[in-house]
This record gives sequence, C-alpha cells and structure tokens, in this order.
Amino acid sequence: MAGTKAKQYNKKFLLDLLTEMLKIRRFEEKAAQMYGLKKIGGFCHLYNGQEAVAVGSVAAVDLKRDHILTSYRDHGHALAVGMDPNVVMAELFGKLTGCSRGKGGSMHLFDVERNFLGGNGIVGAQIPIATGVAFASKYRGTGGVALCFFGDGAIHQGAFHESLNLAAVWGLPVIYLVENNHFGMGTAVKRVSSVEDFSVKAAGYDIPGRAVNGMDVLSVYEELSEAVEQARTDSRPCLLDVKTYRYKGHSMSDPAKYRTKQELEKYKEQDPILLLKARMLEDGHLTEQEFKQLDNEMKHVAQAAVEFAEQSAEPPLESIYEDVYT
Amino acid sequence: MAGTKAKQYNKKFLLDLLTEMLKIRRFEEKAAQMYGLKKIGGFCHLYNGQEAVAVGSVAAVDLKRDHILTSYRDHGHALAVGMDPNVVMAELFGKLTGCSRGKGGSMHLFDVERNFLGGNGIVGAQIPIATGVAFASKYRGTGGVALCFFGDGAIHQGAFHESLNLAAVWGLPVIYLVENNHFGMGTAVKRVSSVEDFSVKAAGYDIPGRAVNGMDVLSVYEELSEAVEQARTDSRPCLLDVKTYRYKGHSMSDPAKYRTKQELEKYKEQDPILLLKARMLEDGHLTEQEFKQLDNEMKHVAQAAVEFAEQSAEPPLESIYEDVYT
Amino acid sequence: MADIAIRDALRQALEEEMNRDERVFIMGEEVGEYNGAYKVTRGLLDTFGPGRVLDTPIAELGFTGLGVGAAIAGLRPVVEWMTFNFALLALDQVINNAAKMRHMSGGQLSCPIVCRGPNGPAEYLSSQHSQALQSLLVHVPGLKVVAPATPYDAKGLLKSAIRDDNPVVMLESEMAYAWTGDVPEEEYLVPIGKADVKREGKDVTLIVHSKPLRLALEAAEQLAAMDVDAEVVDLRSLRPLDEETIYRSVRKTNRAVVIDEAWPMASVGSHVAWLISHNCFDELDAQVELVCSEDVPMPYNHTLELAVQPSVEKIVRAVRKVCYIT
Amino acid sequence: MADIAIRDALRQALEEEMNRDERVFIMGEEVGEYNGAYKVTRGLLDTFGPGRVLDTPIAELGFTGLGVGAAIAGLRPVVEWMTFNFALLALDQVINNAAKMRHMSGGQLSCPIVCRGPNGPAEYLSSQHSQALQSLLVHVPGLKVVAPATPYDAKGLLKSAIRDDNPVVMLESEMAYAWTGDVPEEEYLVPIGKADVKREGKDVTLIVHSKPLRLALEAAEQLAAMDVDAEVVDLRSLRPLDEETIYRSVRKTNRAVVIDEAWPMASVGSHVAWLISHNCFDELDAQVELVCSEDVPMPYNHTLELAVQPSVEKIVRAVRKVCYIT
Ligand SMILES: Cc1ncc(C[n+]2csc(CCOP(=O)(O)OP(=O)(O)O)c2C)c(N)n1
Ligand SMILES: Cc1ncc(C[n+]2csc(CCOP(=O)(O)OP(=O)(O)O)c2C)c(N)n1
Ligand SMILES: [Mg+2]
Ligand SMILES: [Mg+2]
Repeated sequence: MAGTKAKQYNKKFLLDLLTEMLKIRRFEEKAAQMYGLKKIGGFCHLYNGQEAVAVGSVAAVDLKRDHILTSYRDHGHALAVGMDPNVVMAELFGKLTGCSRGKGGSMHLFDVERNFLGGNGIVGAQIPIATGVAFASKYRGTGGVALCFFGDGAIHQGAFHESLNLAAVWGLPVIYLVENNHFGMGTAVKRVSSVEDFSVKAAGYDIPGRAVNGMDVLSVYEELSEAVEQARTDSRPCLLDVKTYRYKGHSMSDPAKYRTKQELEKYKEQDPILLLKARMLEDGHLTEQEFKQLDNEMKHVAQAAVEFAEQSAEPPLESIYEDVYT
Repeated sequence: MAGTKAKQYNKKFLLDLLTEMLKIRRFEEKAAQMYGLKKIGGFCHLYNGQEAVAVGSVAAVDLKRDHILTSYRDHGHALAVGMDPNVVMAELFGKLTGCSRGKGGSMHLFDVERNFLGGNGIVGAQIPIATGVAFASKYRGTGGVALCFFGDGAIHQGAFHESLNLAAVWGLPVIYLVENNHFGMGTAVKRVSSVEDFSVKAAGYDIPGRAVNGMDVLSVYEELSEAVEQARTDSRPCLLDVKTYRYKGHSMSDPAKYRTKQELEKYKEQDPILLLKARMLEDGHLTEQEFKQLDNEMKHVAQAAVEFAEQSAEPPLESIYEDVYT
Repeated sequence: MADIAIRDALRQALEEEMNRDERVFIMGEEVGEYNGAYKVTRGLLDTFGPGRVLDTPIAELGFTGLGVGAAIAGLRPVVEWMTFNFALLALDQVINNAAKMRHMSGGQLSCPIVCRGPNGPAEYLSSQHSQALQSLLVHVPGLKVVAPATPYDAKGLLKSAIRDDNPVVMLESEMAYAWTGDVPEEEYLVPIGKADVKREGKDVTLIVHSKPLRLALEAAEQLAAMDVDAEVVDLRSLRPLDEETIYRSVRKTNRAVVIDEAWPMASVGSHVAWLISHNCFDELDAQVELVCSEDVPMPYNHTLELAVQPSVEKIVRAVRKVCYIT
Repeated sequence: MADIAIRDALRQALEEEMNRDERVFIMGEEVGEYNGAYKVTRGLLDTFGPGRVLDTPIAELGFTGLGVGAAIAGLRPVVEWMTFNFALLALDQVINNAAKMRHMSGGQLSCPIVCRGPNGPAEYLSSQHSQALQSLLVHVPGLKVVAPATPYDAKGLLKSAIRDDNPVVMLESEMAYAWTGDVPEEEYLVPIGKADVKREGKDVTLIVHSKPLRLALEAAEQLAAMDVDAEVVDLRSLRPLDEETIYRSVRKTNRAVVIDEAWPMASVGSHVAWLISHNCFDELDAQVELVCSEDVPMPYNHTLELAVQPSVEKIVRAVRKVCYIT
C-alpha cells in the first residue's frame, strides 16, 4: 500500500478529481436530507468517505470501452462516470425522469451510454456479471476492461471464488476491486474473515493482488491505471483490496453503534477531499477561496438535482407492465 | 508430497489396509459387472485406483467421534468405514435391504452408526454440510473431526470458498480433502483451474494446506493422522490436495476418451494395492500365496454381496410415501 | 395475555426453545452484535453468548449448508435469512439437501433445521428485494413451510418448527414485525399443518396467508357493510396444507377468493384455487378468484409498488365477482 | 424433411444460430471436448473453436452469472446446465439478475441469455438427480420458459429462444434426447408463446408439456379404443402461456386433464388446472383433473420411480373420472 508516486499532475486533472468528489459528497448529504423528509424511501446506502475510490478508479478507465459495475452503494459511481445528478436524484425520488424510470431506486442506477451497468442489490452478484462483461469485451476484441466494485462483505460469497477462477482460466480483463470500508453492515471485517488483507486471496488463483490506500484519490488513480493497463495488455484479472471507510451508517436506518466515534474521527482526518485539497493548496493548484467556490457550486448542483426531481412527473400506473419484456 | 516416513508398522495393521483396498477393488469390479447385466442402473461412479485415499484416511480417524462425508463416488468410503458389502451391494441393486432401503442407490450410501453421512450427488454440496458436522462436534465438545472428501472438480464451487472461510473464522475441526484424480468427468484439472496444486488455496484462508501422495496408502495414513491430530487439538480446518487417479471412466457410461492409455498405464504402475503389497513382501509381512488367498477371499466377499442383493426383496410400492417426513 | 409485536413473539419463541433445548442455536447475518437486521434476535447474544448466537459472513449457501450439516449431526439450527430474496443463493442446500436427507438415506438421517426470515414486499425496494418466494419452497416435498401473520401464530409456529424433526421454512414479513396482538403468558404451541378461521362468515370464503391476512380482514369488514358475510381462513401452514379446513368453509359458503401476495403462475395461491375448484366442484356457485401480485417485477416507485400488490379494493372486487354483485 | 433425434435437432439449432450470428456462443460443463454430457453439442467445438464453445469449471452460479454479464454486454450466450437439479445453484443469477435487468434499469438493458438442459426424471438416479423444476422458473416474470417434446419444436423453439431479447429457459429431457421426428430441411422458427394441438379430439382435452407428451398421446390411443376422443394440447411454451389455445379446446370438449411430471403443489400443472377451472367455469362438465408426480422425492429403485411418475394408466384413469366412466 504505497503512497502516491512523486508524479506531477496538471491542475485541471486534479481539479476534476476534486470536483467529482465534492459533487458526490454534497449529493449524498442532500440525499440524506431528502430521505429524512421521506422524499426517498427504502434502503439508501450513502458513499460519504469513500469518494476517492470511485473517482480515482473512474479516472483511470476509458468509458468508451471499459465497463463499471458495482453494488447497491452506487451513487458515487454513478456520478463519477458522469451521470447527470438530476437524473440520479430523480431515480432516488422514484420519478419517471430517473435513469431507471423510477423502477430501480437508489440501489439500481444504470447508464448504458456511459458503460455503467449498475447498481446490484444482491451482495456479490455483480462479480460474475462483471466477469461476463469482461468476457464480452474479450470476445469482441474491443480492448475493454471490466471494473467490478464490491464490498468487504461480498468477498465471502461463493460467487467471488467462482468468478476469479473463471477469469483466471479464461484470461479475462477484469479488475476485482474490494471497496473495503471495514464493515459489512454492522460486521467488522475481522469478525467474518480469516484474513485481514484480502489481496492475499489472489495467489489462490495465480493472479496479481495488491492493497491500495482508498482514502487517497491519487493512489487509487495510480494503482488503477497500472491495473487497467495490465489487464488490457495481458488480458488477465487482478484483485485489489482498496481500504476506505464509510462515514454514515450502512444505510439510512443504521445508527452505526458498532464503531466508536474515535474510529470515525480518525478516518475523517484522512478525508479524501481534505487530503487532495491539502495537496493542491500546497502545490499551488488551489486557493481556499477557489475551494469554497467549487464547494458552493457542488451544493448548488445537489440542490438543483432535488428541484429537478421534485418537479418531475410520477411514472404512470400502466408503466408497471413496461420494462418486463421487450 | 513427501514419501512415507521410515515408520514401522505391524503386520496386522498393514494387512488390514491391504484387505480393505482389495475389498474395494473386487467390489467395484463386481459392481461394474452387475451394471453390465443391468442389475444396477443410473450413474455408477467406481473407485478403482483411488482405494488408498479412502482406506488410508479412514485408518487415521476415530469413527466413534469423527465423521466422514463424500460425494457420489462413495463405494470406497462406505466399505472403508466398515459397512457390510452386502448392504452396499443391495443398495446398488435398489433393494429393501440396502443401507438406504433402495431409495438412494450408488450415489447415496449412508451409515449413521459408523458416522458415515453420505454420499452426496451435488458436486461440492457436502463441503458446507461437513463444515456443519464439524460445527456440531465442536458445539458439543465431542472432540470429533469431520473429514470431507470432494473432487478436483468440486473445488471451483462457491460452496468450497464459503465453507473454508466459515471454518477458519469459527475454528472448526474439519479436514477438506481434495480427492484429486486429475479429472472432473472429461475435464482435466488444468483446463478449469488456474492453479495446479490446490493446497495453495489454503493461504487465502490462513489455514494449513498440503499436497499428499494418494497412491500410497501409508502416505495418506500418515498425513491424515497428522492432520486429524492437529484439527482435533487446535480446532482448526486444513486443506489437503491428495493426488490420485481413477482407472475407470467417470461413470459407467463414460468411455474416457479424454486421456491416453499410456497415462492410465503410468498410474497403474503406482497402483496402491501393488505398492503396499510390494512393501509388505519386501518387509516379510506377506507372501505371494497369502496375497492370493486374501484376494480370493475378497472376491468371495464381492460375490456373496451380489448373491445377497439378488435374493433381497424389492421395496414395497407403499414405501414411496415413507422416509419423506418423520 | 400480553399484547406484543410479532418480532417479540418470535424472539420469545427463540428464547424459550433455546432455554428448553441446548441443541438449539441461531445463526445468520447480523443476528448477534447488531441484534438482528429486523431486531428479531434482540438480546439473544447477551443471554446465550457467541457459541449459540452466531454472526455469519455473507455466504448464504455456506451457512445454510453448515446448518444442514449441524442438523444431521444432531443439533437444531435456526438459520435467519436476512430476506428470502437472498436465500435464492441457498436454495440448493434447502431443496437438494435438507429436503432429501431423510429420503436418500432411507430414513437414517433427520434434518431438523429451521430457516426463517422476512419474505414478500416491503417498501421502496425495487425488484430484487421485494419478492414473495414461498412458491419455490412449497413446491418441494420433504420441506414444511409455515407462514404466520399474528404474534400468537408466529410464536406458536416457530416453537413447533424448532421441535419438528423435519426441515421447516418459516416466512415472516418485514412490514408485519411491528404488528401487535395477544400472546398467552403460559407456554403453548401452534401445530404445523392446521389452518385457522380468523373470521367466521357464511357468504364467501377468503383464503389467505402471511401479511395479506390484514387485507382480508379489512376487506371482510367492508364486505359486512355491503351485507356480505365473509369467512377468513388463514392457512398458517402452507406445507402440509390443511385442505379439510378450506373445504369445510367453502362447502358452507360455496364461494371462494384466494389471496396471495406472490406472482400468479405456479403459486400457492393458484394451487389452492385449483384444489378448491377440484374438490368442491359441485358445491361452488362461482369460479374461484385469485387476488395476487401483478405478474411483473416490483417497481421502486411507491405508488407503482402498491398498485402491483393485492389490496383491500382488489379483494372486495373479487368477492363481488364470485357473489355476482354488479 | 429428415427424421432426426431431439439432440440433433437441438444441435442443428445451435449450429445454425451460431453461423447466423457471431454473438452466439455456448458454454457449460463438458460441452466442448466431451461433446456434451448428453451429446447435444457434438461437433460444435470442432466447427466453432474454443472461443465460442467453452468448457466451464463446475461452478453453476459463476458461469451462469458470467452469461448474464455477457448478455447485457451484447452477446447471446447459450448456457448449458448439465441438469436443472444443479441449476438450483444458479437460481440467484437467473431470478435476481437475468429476470430483473431490464426492469431495474428502466428498460436500458436487455439480457438475451438462453439457459437450457435436461429437466425432470431420468432413470435410477434417486432424489437429487430426478427433479422437474420448471415451476420455480415459470413463477418468475421477466423470464420466458419453453418446453418442447418433439425434434421439430425443439429446433424451432431453441432458434427462437436464441433470437429473443429476453432471458429464456429451455427445458429438455434426458429420456427424450433420442426421440426422433421430422424436421424440415429449410429454416423455420417455432414462436415462443404458442401451444400446439398435437392430436385433435372432441371429448376431453389433455394438456401437457415436455416428455409426458408421449404418455398423453399413448393415452389418447387407448382412450380411442374406449370411444373417448381426446384432444392433446402441447403447451410448448410455459411462460408466456398460450391460454387461448387451452380454452378453445376445453370449450369444445368441456373436460380437461392436465399432465405435469413435476410435484403437484404450486406447479405449472395445478396453475393451468386452476386457469381452466376459472376461465371455463360455465363450460366444464367435470372438475379438472391433474396427473402429476407423487408428492415425494424420487426413489432410486426403478419400480418405485415409475410408480411415482405420471403414466398412461394414470392419465386414462383421470380421463375416466372427468368423463364419468366407471
Ligand atoms: C446476498 C445478500 N445477502 C445479504 C444482503 C443484505 N445486505 C445488504 S448490504 C450488506 C452488507 C454488505 O457489506 P459490504 O459488502 O462490505 O458492502 P458495503 O455495504 O460496506 O459497501 C448486507 C448483508 C444482500 N443485499 N444480499
Ligand atoms: C452441482 C453439480 N454440477 C454438475 C454435476 C454433474 N457432475 C457429476 S460428477 C461431475 C464431475 C466431478 O468431478 P470431481 O469433483 O473431480 O469428482 P470425481 O468424479 O473426479 O470424483 C459432474 C460435472 C453435479 N452432480 N452437480
Ligand atoms: Mg463494507
Ligand atoms: Mg476428479
């Protein structure tokens, strides 16, 4: 889990990463607020604290040919791939203008045009699916890589094991990225896992495995760039254990009593937004005022998304019979 | 995969191992013959060539407290735990006197009194079940170990992964024994596995793993003795990759065209029965004539089993409603 | 008598049975330290300790299979599935193993496992999280399936399920955990296989199970105002099914409406509707109506998800049909 | 016209569709080098190479999920399940993902996967290997399910299934692979969703699907000798169900017997029996009878396993009942 290389980045690139992370953070705060107001219902899994993972990873792929799949904790990935926050918020509101026409909700965001294939609610189910997406890319010779996010809880599902073996035997360009936020619901990793560093599991499939600092967006970007490049060139899978932390409860209904305030505060000291901000300030790529302004913009984006969602139409009753078959 | 230690064994012990292996060999030959005569139907998976694995393992456990579970290729294990060949053959004939009253057939041999819990037809399904049996032993403090046999094909099932993690996290005394006969049906291990030595997978669960020579009954016995002792003492799982070979096709209907005669002949040179016989001859524990006599006895045992099965009654029609609920 | 919620009735049942029989233990995701995703197991970890209340990894196939193994080895596992949607991953162990163990061993083995958890739609959860999957389990001989809808039945049936020597699946409902009702102070059991007439009537029989019981009772009230006296039969047990109670009622009322929150095809609802059509052919004054969920996946939008499910209005409409009230 | 076996009709369909559309590929256990466990894929590896005919590890959940991923990424996978009994391991990917992809993405994704293989009892296989599991799949909206019983229907339906933009499950029968029948030389399709009247008659309608079709036709012959003229409706497609063809026939004959080799509860058989009871209420001269398998797991003993299943005799008996012939 090395720090970022001494590489130089241009301002625009860094600003983009910062913008994306801020956008997610402010969007999630708005979503939480709207959940409180009962504009959003059901399970709503927020991404606060983990922004560097989606943003750093997405920056490393080429969404013209690469694909992204993740779990129900998918707002961050949806925004990172460039989905319109309005359309995402409208989906959370269950509106017709939502990306999934109000059928999917928070757990099922999709954007086929951006190669973002969801948004899956069954823990671990996206792992074989992403493996199949990589298979399709290889089959067609597109050069595309599949990037599959899943949680530290999902790694114990049999689907993980079956997929890694299949991908290894068939040489599929898929990156298995454990978004290790140290908890699966209320369960700390060490209570349900026999190993602490998941990247050791890679050896059982004779594929590369690495641990990554998921609080540092540039670390994530660099590790992913390397992994994507390798998967693309060698057509082989790899396994990354990306360590991060979620600030909120598992879903909106979880008070998160299973961890201490101190632990949370400790992680917040390495907050991915603050970390990048500090580096940019230091490098002279950002001023406090620019940051404030950017942050305000993102708050407006989130607020505008709410207004868009509010004003959007409910899906008509007859639509229950749609989207079932072609 | 060390050779057997220079340990001394007494004649009776060695003779017992030899007897058991011969019993299985002759029983299987009889079963094949009866299958040809259509006295036995369906899938019939023979154990010829693998005798050392079941016999050496069973010799290492204590069936008063330890349990054994295996797949559909279960005749060898059934006989090795001491089941009456008559009762086993009667089950293959589907007779009322069979261990499973003619309900189970070849794939579903059980003997609860001998702690032999089957005989499972779903590839890999016995792995979590055996894990649960080990759980029960630990729960009750019996000191019992569960010995779980499964094939090289079964290791790619998700159930394997889920079970090993559970057993490792909960400290369950279960020995996961891959009966690696190099093929899952017509599929050579290397075509479906990203690793050749399965014992490397143990590290992914932080448990011990070892490769074992499964053609040498004393190697199997020694490795298993050690593993059983360790599992019993430390209450921890382990993974053994026991290399063996099956002489017949996958089931009676398989002509086994996927391998060469030479490959088969090469393995037959290390035949587990011949290997032990040679050692015993050398050590002066056996004469050619004693061997002949023993072999004849076992042929008689197999023949007697057929006669018993032939003469046994068919289950009555009403029995279809039995053994469904208590 | 005490007025308690279904979740508390279930917890009482677990607690009483764990006190009565030390072979009983409970495992599942978040059942321990988190006190249960829906708080059914609240306090049990404190009372019985981590040896009998076990938090599992997210590995439905593995831990359900572990339960099967523990059950055939003599324990009495209660497996909590966080929801039945996730239990699709475990279906192999339930259908191929738990339901078959006694049979394929010719009666040698028992598999006294209880698998329980919420089934059926909750709210705002979209299509992967809102399925009523009882049909898949009720189809299978070797299993018992119960579906209580009151605290009294929930407690009494769970206690019976734990004492039953067969595998029992128990359907609960997230939406109904908070429903309250009277439960006696003294110990009691509700036998598996007995339906319960929850309201007597003479004009039409409503046959229902699980949480739509409330809809049926409410519909009966509305019908009373229209001078239609509805009898409400709560199946409580789906396998075995108490056909006699159903027929006795229909032979009195000559009209029947079956209510099932599952999809229509190959469902418990359409099966019961056929049974009545078949066995009360000469006594029926009208075709048997089925009120079920629309034959579509569940949408996230709340208006749509309500439109998809059975409702009081739909039940009343169906009753008017069978009573020829225009 | 050529007289060919069902297995060859299926192979022709695969070959033609693979020639027509290079997005079509096939994968499963032993489909390649072994030419298929039941020889349906014989020769396809030679013709299309290992890139399009893939032998998988034994990992039903993994490779079915891989198929789902390949399908949403634009390919047209045909997944062969060695039998449906093993597909219970894959059910999560079929029910939670394949059937939901279009819906939860609000119509953005299609999942044109075909899952096929033998379903239902073969011979001498006991309870884990002899299940007719169509009810579990037919229950689920979002899937299509077809069940041919002649070479003509098998070929035409498989071609339609592969071209269909929805997930299609196809039930075959081990016992029927060798059944022969006429298949045109020129290309043709059988539309999904259309039943076929396999024999015209006026006195009673037999409704059937899959391999019991032969029993129904034979029963019709025997009935003819008794002066009962039976019409035989072969459903061919179970979801969508061609209700009109069923009702048209029953409205003519006024009597119906449904035949299904699955267990009775929550089955396709009892569902169809209810549909007829409901929609032909005024036209029925007798209750609708259901001839299905006994409600027990399948025993190994051949006499018992035949007793458990539908038979010509049982069908004739049921027809006599609905015709009031004593
Ligand atoms: C198969 C399955 N089992 C259980 C659940 C319920 N569940 C939803 S999220 C979750 C925890 C997952 O933890 P992790 O994989 O670490 O992801 P995170 O939520 O931390 O992002 C559980 C148990 C589910 N959705 N699917
Ligand atoms: C879940 C499942 N999938 C497929 C099968 C069909 N099948 C039976 S045995 C077998 C090969 C298993 O090979 P291996 O595990 O190496 O055991 P071996 O037969 O060599 O002892 C297959 C594919 C099955 N019984 N269960
Ligand atoms: Mg997590
Ligand atoms: Mg093998």
